[in-house]
Amino acid sequence: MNKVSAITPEVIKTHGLSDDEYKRVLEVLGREPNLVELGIFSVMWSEHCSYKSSKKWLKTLPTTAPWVICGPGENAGVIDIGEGLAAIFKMESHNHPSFIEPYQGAATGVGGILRDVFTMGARPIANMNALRFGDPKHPKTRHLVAGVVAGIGGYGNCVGVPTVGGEVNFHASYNGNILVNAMTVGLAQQDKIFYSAAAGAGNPVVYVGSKTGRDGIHGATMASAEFDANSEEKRPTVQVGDPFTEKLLIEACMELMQTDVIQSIQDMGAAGLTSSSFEMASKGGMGVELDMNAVPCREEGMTPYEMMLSESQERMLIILKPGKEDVARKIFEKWELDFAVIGHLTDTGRMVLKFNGETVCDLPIDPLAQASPEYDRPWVPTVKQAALASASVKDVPWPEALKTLMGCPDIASRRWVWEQYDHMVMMDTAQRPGGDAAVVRIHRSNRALAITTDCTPRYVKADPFEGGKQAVAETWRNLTAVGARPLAITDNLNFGNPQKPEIMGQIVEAIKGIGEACKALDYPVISGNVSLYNETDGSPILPTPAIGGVGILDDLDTMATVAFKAEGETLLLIGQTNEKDGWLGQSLYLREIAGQEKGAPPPVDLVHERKSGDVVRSLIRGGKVTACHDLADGGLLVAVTEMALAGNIGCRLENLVAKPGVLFGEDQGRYLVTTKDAGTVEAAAKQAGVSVSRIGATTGKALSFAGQSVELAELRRMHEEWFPAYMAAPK
Amino acid sequence: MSESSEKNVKAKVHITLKNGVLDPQGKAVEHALHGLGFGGVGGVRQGKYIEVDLPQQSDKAKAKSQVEDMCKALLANTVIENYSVEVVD
Amino acid sequence: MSESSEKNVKAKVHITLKNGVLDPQGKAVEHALHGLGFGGVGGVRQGKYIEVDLPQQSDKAKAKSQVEDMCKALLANTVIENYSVEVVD
Amino acid sequence: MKAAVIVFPGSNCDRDIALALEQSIGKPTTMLWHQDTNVPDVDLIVVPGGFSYGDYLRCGAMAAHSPIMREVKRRADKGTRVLGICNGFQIITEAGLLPGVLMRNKDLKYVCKDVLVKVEDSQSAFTAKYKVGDVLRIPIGHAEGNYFADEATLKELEDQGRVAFRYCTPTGEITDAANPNGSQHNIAGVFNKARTVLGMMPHPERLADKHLGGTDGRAMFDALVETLA
Ligand SMILES: Nc1ncnc2c1ncn2[C@@H]1O[C@H](COP(=O)(O)OP(=O)(O)O)[C@@H](O)[C@H]1O
Ligand SMILES: [Mg+2]
Repeated sequence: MNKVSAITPEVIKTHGLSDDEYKRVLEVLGREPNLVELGIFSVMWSEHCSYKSSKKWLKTLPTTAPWVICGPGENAGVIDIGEGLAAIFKMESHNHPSFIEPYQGAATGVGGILRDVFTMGARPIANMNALRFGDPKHPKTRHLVAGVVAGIGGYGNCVGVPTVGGEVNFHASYNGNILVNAMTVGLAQQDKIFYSAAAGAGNPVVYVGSKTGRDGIHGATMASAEFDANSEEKRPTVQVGDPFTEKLLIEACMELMQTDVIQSIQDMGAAGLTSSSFEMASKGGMGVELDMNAVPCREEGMTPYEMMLSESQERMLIILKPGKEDVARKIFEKWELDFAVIGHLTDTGRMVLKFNGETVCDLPIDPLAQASPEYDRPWVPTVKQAALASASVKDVPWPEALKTLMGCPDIASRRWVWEQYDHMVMMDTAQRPGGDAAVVRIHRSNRALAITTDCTPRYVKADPFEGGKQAVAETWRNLTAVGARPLAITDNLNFGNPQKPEIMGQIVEAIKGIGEACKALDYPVISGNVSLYNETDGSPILPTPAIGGVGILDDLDTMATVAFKAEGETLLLIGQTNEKDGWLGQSLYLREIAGQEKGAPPPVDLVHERKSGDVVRSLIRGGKVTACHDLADGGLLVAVTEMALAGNIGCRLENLVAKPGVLFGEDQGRYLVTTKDAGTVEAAAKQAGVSVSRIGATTGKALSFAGQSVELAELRRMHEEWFPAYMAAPK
Repeated sequence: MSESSEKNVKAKVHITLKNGVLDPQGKAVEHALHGLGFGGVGGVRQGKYIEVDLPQQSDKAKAKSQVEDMCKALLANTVIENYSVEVVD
Repeated sequence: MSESSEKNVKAKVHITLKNGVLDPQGKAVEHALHGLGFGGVGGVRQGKYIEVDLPQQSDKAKAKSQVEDMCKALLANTVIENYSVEVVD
Repeated sequence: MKAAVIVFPGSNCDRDIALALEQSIGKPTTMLWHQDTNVPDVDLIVVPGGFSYGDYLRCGAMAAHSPIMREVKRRADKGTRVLGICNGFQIITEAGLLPGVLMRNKDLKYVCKDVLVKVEDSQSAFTAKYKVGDVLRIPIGHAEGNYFADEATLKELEDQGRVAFRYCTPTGEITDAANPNGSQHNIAGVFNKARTVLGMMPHPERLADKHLGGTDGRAMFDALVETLA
């Protein structure tokens, strides 16, 4: 290789390889690597690409069901949704880049997850985003919220894919490490799904999209000898998204996929050309030879090292069937995108890179992949907290508590967020943000996909196992609440440093909880992403396994929404409330009203969960209920208020004990429904063995209970005011 | 703005992308110029130009440092952008 | 771009809003600067700054008129914007 | 009625408007790639919403200077109806088919939501099925919808009754609070002199289907079909 690229211990360290790992490099190669090779090892063996800390546990997740066409391992997961169609989806994090540059970090996060989905042949039909920010009072928070939301909108709006939902939480643990998780759902013909395993020695390897620049190159490059001179010019730069190019790339790929020229295809994600070429070859048991002089570059003087490690956006790698270069080239030229044949597949099982006539890299692919580290990191279980006696919790008059909760940062309306997202483009958004799940119609049909993302990190912190279960169950519940049949999930596991046994314990137990819920609900994991080392100054984020759930509505006309529809209907609570006095441990009431974060989180009884959900879904499908909402943060009164505000119709509540645990407790597996036919609802629930009670009737423009009442207008003001007022305050 | 007022100190701020940072706008403009028949165009970079009036400030050095503070705080995104400030009367 | 190449003629283009034309961005920036405690700001106007490389052109006068044509054709909306072109090597 | 929808690189409401037209016309609409030079003989040309050329430089500027827009202008001069929605409105003002310009929203943010607009004219092929004073609920989705024109132009528009729609309250009042983007005179859409060209920021195609939560936009397409049949 060229120049002075001595592999000193310093260089090895800055590439993030441990001594043990470097020893393994030497074993695999039988010699010292050069800098290009070292870069490739460091990327392929990074946590991000190798899942070395989490692999052992991820393997335990249930990933199959009769409707799963492709589970984890590909760019995204694929499920059968009937009528020859498949839904393809995945969620992915862009946490660190979004903290450094919130607009571009979030924007490129959206771009990346879109590519993961359309690379498999799916037209993206919906985007979601699960966001976690620090304490609203932290000086950086406002700027980060503004930037991230603008970035997600800026990218998603421009590419013309509706952003239909998500979640936003605030907590001091994210002060120095926000979470930006983006999810894309796409739609494909089952007989036109594309995979990434390369096949066919001699087949051309094609690069399409944007040119390669020095974007996001491994920070390690800074320290290496080669880059000392001119370091101002070569400083690793933030990735900037170009949604316009992405839109063209989507259209060009969709057009290419209609022809029969693609053997395999993969986007260039993190560690761009390295991971895409390496993974494609590795999956197919092939070798690959690339001519680095053919790589389209945006800047002069780029080295093979930089080309291989660049994270420039909006690029894809395609293996074409033999002789199909011209067909493909024509399409990319029409869309004014770069197109270059940069090499071919070989049957040597090696990755060979040539530059200026020299071989600058020659690595055995399989041994490198086989030797990729996998750790069984030590872990300790989280010390569980005792259940909190609800009777011990401060009791304040319900109207006061309700108003406070409706306006608190974790419950206040997210309108300020979603109004910056085009959530209507493509004209299939049947349920917009603000409900339990987004509902996106399958184009030109009367069926629809329901989509949601959920996680309650404070529960996971208190009890990772129950919290993991809860995150899955809540998505299942939200899909059910619109009338959909939940099908599968994607997970985005955001945690701190896995080398700490307590953190590793959170990971292990949360994965176990997720797995248990998936099994019980017949709701497999089909894709996911792991983001570790989310810490600042040694203090970790709340463990945040964000779950994205997708379900199907077979008849859009039966879709349920949260809004009260008319006065004079009966309000029923379906599902079990802790018989003593409701579950306040780890509730928002406890945090916001009593100023405490403690106790065990509400347990999820998965058998009950399934029963209550199945009843609710069948009532919705049978047209027996007029509105439906699951109970989540803030419990019963918050859920009632959300239904009332959405329909601008009030409610008189009765048959409830006036205790905070009953009114604001967060017992799981519960729904509120309105109906004209309470008898039928009660009979169905009873038959299924699910508790049900009439708790009120819709009426007027206020919420009234136990001799007190609050006007909807006031609740609305509390609910709508917080976000815009917060964001408008001086930076 | 700047029309009237004596002693009006004004800052001219240029905000440009740092070297190596992708400039999708510039790229698209370059492309469009080619499409319109301007063949000789080699590259286009798009930045911002901001004029800030400082009617109460007559000390140019102070004005400059004040506007540089504004750049850091708001006008420029210093992760990807450079700024330069020039003060005129 | 612009990094290497001898004889590289470059045009610097300033595009500013005409007098009397609403400038929502400038106004919002002004507002935000006040919010940040930059009290002395009298007015802010936001425009564009575009650099165009003309590697094949060494005649500065020709370059200038060419870039002025680009402004008229695309870079500026002359209903609301003014432009000025300066050519440097 | 025969209609064509122009597709620029970055257009993203082209499929949407085509579908809305198809619902009213009963058959598919012709899609024209921006480089097509042969514009077929049609009664209506739609310049759709989206982010042509990424909204880079100025929204609509690059699309407005593409060759097909010369042909669109020629057709418009001959009386072919032209409808520009959202980015399409920006494109046809940049191309000079309509006066004024769409500036950045007054609060600088992109905004997607339903707004109410008051119908100011029912004499055109676009608005024939509405009554003056009707209040319609139609979505917007833009960051640059702040209509600006100089005083003389505004006066001319008002004097000639060329404002098609104005942002309003539920009872039809024209107030600042009802104005989502800072547009002068709350203007949401304007006609050319002959009322054969309409540019508007709201998306009538987005509420023309009961499953999407409303149908107030549908009458525009029905009116075009009836008038231009
Ligand atoms: N970042 C976001 N982007 C878009 N929509 C969001 C976002 N955050 C929250 N929402 C929407 O706000 C509504 C309420 O969110 P949430 O309180 O998390 O609902 P739930 O408790 O039913 O899961 C949902 O419809 C959700 O999709
Ligand atoms: Mg919910």
